[in-house]
Amino acid sequence: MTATELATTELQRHFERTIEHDQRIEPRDWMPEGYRKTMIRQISQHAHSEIIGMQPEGHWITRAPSLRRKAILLAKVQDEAGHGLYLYSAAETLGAERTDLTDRLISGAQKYSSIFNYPALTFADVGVIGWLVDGAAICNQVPLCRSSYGPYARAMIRICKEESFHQRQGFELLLTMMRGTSAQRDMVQEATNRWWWPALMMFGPPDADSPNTAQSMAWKVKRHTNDELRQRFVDMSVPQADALGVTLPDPWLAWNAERGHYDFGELDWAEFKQVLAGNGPCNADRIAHRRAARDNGAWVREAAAAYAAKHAEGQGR
Amino acid sequence: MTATELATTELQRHFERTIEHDQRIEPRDWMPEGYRKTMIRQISQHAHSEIIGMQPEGHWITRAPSLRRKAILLAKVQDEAGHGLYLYSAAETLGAERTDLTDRLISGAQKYSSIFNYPALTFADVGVIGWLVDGAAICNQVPLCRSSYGPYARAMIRICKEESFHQRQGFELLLTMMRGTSAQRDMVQEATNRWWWPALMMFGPPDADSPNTAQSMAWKVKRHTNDELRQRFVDMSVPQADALGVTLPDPWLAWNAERGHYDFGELDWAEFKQVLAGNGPCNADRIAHRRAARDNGAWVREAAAAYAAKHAEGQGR
Amino acid sequence: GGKLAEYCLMLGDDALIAAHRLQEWCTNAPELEDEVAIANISLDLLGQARLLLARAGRADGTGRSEDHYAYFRDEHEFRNVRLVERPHTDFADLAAFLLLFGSWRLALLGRLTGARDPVLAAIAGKAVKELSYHREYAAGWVVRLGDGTELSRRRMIAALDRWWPFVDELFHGHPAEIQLATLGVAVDPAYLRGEFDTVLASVLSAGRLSVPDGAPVAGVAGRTGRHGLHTEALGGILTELQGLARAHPEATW
Amino acid sequence: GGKLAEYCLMLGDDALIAAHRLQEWCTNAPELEDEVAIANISLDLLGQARLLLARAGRADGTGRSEDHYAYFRDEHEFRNVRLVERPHTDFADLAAFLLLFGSWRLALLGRLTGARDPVLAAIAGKAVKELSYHREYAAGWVVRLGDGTELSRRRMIAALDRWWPFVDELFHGHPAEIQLATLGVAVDPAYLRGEFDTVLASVLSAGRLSVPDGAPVAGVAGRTGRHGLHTEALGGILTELQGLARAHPEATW
Repeated sequence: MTATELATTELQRHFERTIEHDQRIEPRDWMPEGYRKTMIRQISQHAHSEIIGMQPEGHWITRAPSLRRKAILLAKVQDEAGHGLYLYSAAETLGAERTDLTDRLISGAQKYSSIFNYPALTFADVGVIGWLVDGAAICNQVPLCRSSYGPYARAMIRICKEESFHQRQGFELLLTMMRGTSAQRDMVQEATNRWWWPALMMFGPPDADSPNTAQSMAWKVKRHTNDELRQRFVDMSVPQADALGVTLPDPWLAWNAERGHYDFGELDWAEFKQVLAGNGPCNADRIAHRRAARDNGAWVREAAAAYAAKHAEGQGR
Repeated sequence: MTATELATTELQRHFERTIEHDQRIEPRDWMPEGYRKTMIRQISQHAHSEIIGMQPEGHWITRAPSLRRKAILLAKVQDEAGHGLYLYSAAETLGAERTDLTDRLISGAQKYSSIFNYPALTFADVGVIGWLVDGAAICNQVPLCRSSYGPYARAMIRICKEESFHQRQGFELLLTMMRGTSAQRDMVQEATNRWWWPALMMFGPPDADSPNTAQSMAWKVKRHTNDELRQRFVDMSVPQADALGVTLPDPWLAWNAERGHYDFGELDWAEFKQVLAGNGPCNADRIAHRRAARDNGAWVREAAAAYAAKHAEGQGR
Repeated sequence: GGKLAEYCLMLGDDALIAAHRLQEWCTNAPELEDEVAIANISLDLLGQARLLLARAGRADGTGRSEDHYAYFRDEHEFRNVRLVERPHTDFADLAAFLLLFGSWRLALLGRLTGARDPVLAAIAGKAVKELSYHREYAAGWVVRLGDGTELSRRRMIAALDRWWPFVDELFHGHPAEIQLATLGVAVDPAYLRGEFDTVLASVLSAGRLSVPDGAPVAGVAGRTGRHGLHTEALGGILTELQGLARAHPEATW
Repeated sequence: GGKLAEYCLMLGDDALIAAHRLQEWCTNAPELEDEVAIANISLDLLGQARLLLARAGRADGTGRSEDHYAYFRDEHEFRNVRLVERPHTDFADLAAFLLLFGSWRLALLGRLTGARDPVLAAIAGKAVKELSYHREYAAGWVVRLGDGTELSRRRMIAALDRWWPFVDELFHGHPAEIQLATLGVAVDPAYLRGEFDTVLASVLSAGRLSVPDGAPVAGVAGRTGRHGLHTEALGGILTELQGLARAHPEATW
């Protein structure tokens, strides 16, 4: 064993102990390359999800049917941009660069949450996205507040707090709509029908098809399996649907007293794979929109850089 | 006198005789440069007016409140494009080129009817444009069917026929709206208030300030003075307004039995000059829109030319 | 009955929404000749839509008007294929759209001229002449842009790639269509694919272009345009199309 | 009374429509930081609009809600200056707009903090802090784009030229405004020109830009935005803003 190898082994042992004692890895700490890569991927895909997730709701801001709802929605979409910002910053602590991550998003090299490849077709979708999509995101994310990577764990604490707020706002919109006209109730039911199954898919493939779960759990960057989280979400959502007065579109949904959980039907994994492969209802639109924003903004970013360079050199004027 | 001068005098005499006998000047005929220039200006400005005139109505096509009205409006705007086509062709018989004329329109070197620098703000405007603007255009144009320049006179015959049809359709829309809800009636009255004075301005400055009229009348490219035509239009419109049940926004409007005409108030010539100078409510928008269409279409026209050239040479494939 | 009405709405909505997208070209075409041609095509499609929507109101016994269907249905009640609602990014997009849509609709309505509903057959008979012209106009531009300049060629290829994922849906009949087809009232669009592919291959090869190979875009739980499941683009169209009419529900125009 | 309500609508509509144009930037900004900043500015203006429209409903004694005014008035009942309804062509347009609008509104609301209506004075007091930030954000970009690259400089100059014809209108008070100003309730905007010009000159010179010199755009028979006479752009905004609310007049959201 060479001296370098010895040092690495020492560092590796320290890294493992930190994880074991539920302490946090910080940017200055040594970490295995696999861990670094996994964290960059996880954090940047989360950041991309926040940014792409602005689109389905964002295009309802100008059409929101009351000024109060308009303000709520605008603030929510702004929060998502803010989440994207923290998360890209967290990824930068691992040596990644925001522009590079954006390019990977646009080229398809990195993914974002499959849910945002579904269209938001009515204003009820804004409520259902808050209720089900943010709800599922919270189920996924609350455990990440204890992620072994410090900057990510801290970002998640703030993000989860804001997501809960968004989820309550979404639910409250739906409650109001369900107490409104019959057209509004129909709209809520129709949106629920569309989003229910894609929301369940947000937890990823069944555990049997999720090869990276074991390593991620060992590193404590993931704390529960996909199926565990999915079950938790179903159990949480059924009484909420009852409270709203909407029917979840699953004939198999039923309380199983033995398991102490709700049973539910099989997901359409073929559709899930289609969406992951880039052929979901909105994949191409989401990426094209993000690409257009990047390209249309290039001259602005170049101008800002040119100005900064000029004035740093004491030139200009 | 040289031989050439002699020949020119002979040609000049023949030209004058043709005009005098109310016969038509044809593209192959000799004509004085001043006449050619005047005709190119008159015809191309008329063509520009048709093309720019598509804009205020055109942006209501996608918003028309019934499919029948949508079809009528679309057909009308299509007719205007067709009128633009004939008129540019007539100008081309005088040696002008369409692309060059379009460039002059966009650079501001050539004008179009000042009326199209006013905004079309409600669907009632579509009706009022048909009734008043097409009505005024017809007053101006019917005499041009006897223009001394043959191709223009023939184009005008076809155009006037279609314009009359448009005018009746506009009036019919207004009649329907006046028999509808009170909101519709208010819309018609409000649109009438906005368009009445600008329509009167379509006949140009008062005769006293219209220096080119004498020469144009001598050449029989203009048959009545601005004020004559304006009076004719007022006399025609007052009973139509009564039939509709709208009030024309002029407290001075009154029948003058002595003159056998309606008296009417003073036009706001300061506003007219503003609009002519390019500072009307929509001048910049109209030109910017036309410029964008030209620029955005450049690559298409280039492709068509490249394809034609390639296949003329027997190349390609 | 109800199924026939449903079918008329499908074909009518295709025409209505396609016509709307063409109307957006008004005052924006590259040449006056195209201005006139595009308006003409839009007028043809609008005319087809009006006949078909009116026929729906008679077929379902409600006597509802063409305007009722166009202006007072909500988005999920529209039955058009998603292809027609997609925005046109540039003139290459327009040409590609018209070629794909026109070839498909011509094949479809061509077969409908022999349908058992005489009204539908008559509407189709009239439409076939119109659609032949639309397809011809589109093919001319697809070829010229494909074999024009480097830039036009690049844009033409990009346009075909953008539309392609929405083509597959054109050939998947809705259960109502397929059931009516077995009765000789409708056409099962699956049978149109051969004719469509032949026409397309010939036009594209004239423009030195290849048939795109992108995967079809998925629906939501298997639902697509014919089931009332649309893209976000339709909402924008309906806001514009219906806004004024809905603001004055008591008005006559 | 009625005049105060009218005045609240003027200031409220300015904010409402300006906020709408900023909302169009959502998901389209050049950087995430700008995404956040623009949403923030839009939220501030939307907040100002809500307070002002609600105040109008109390001042005229009708008790009408903010939503009544925003969603159920027709175009000619909107009293905003035409500047706020113009579309933003590019990011330079946005920066120029925010600088012009923010500087003017800050000068206006700065004086309104001393107005005799305590509600209006309180709204102004809150808004002044917000508007200072808007102006600062805009000035930063106007300077950077003006003194950035050749391209950004060209676009910044073009943007200023596009907005300039609509600036004059900001300083021509409507009779209702001027009358209220003599009572100490409103501000006669004619008095704001000095402050506006000073701020503008200083920002533009920092960006090596000149004050544009284009002529003001005319109204119709002397009527402009404050009189309910708008550009064609407002119709598009209202179609989008009001469409859903008007389609469901009985709904609560």
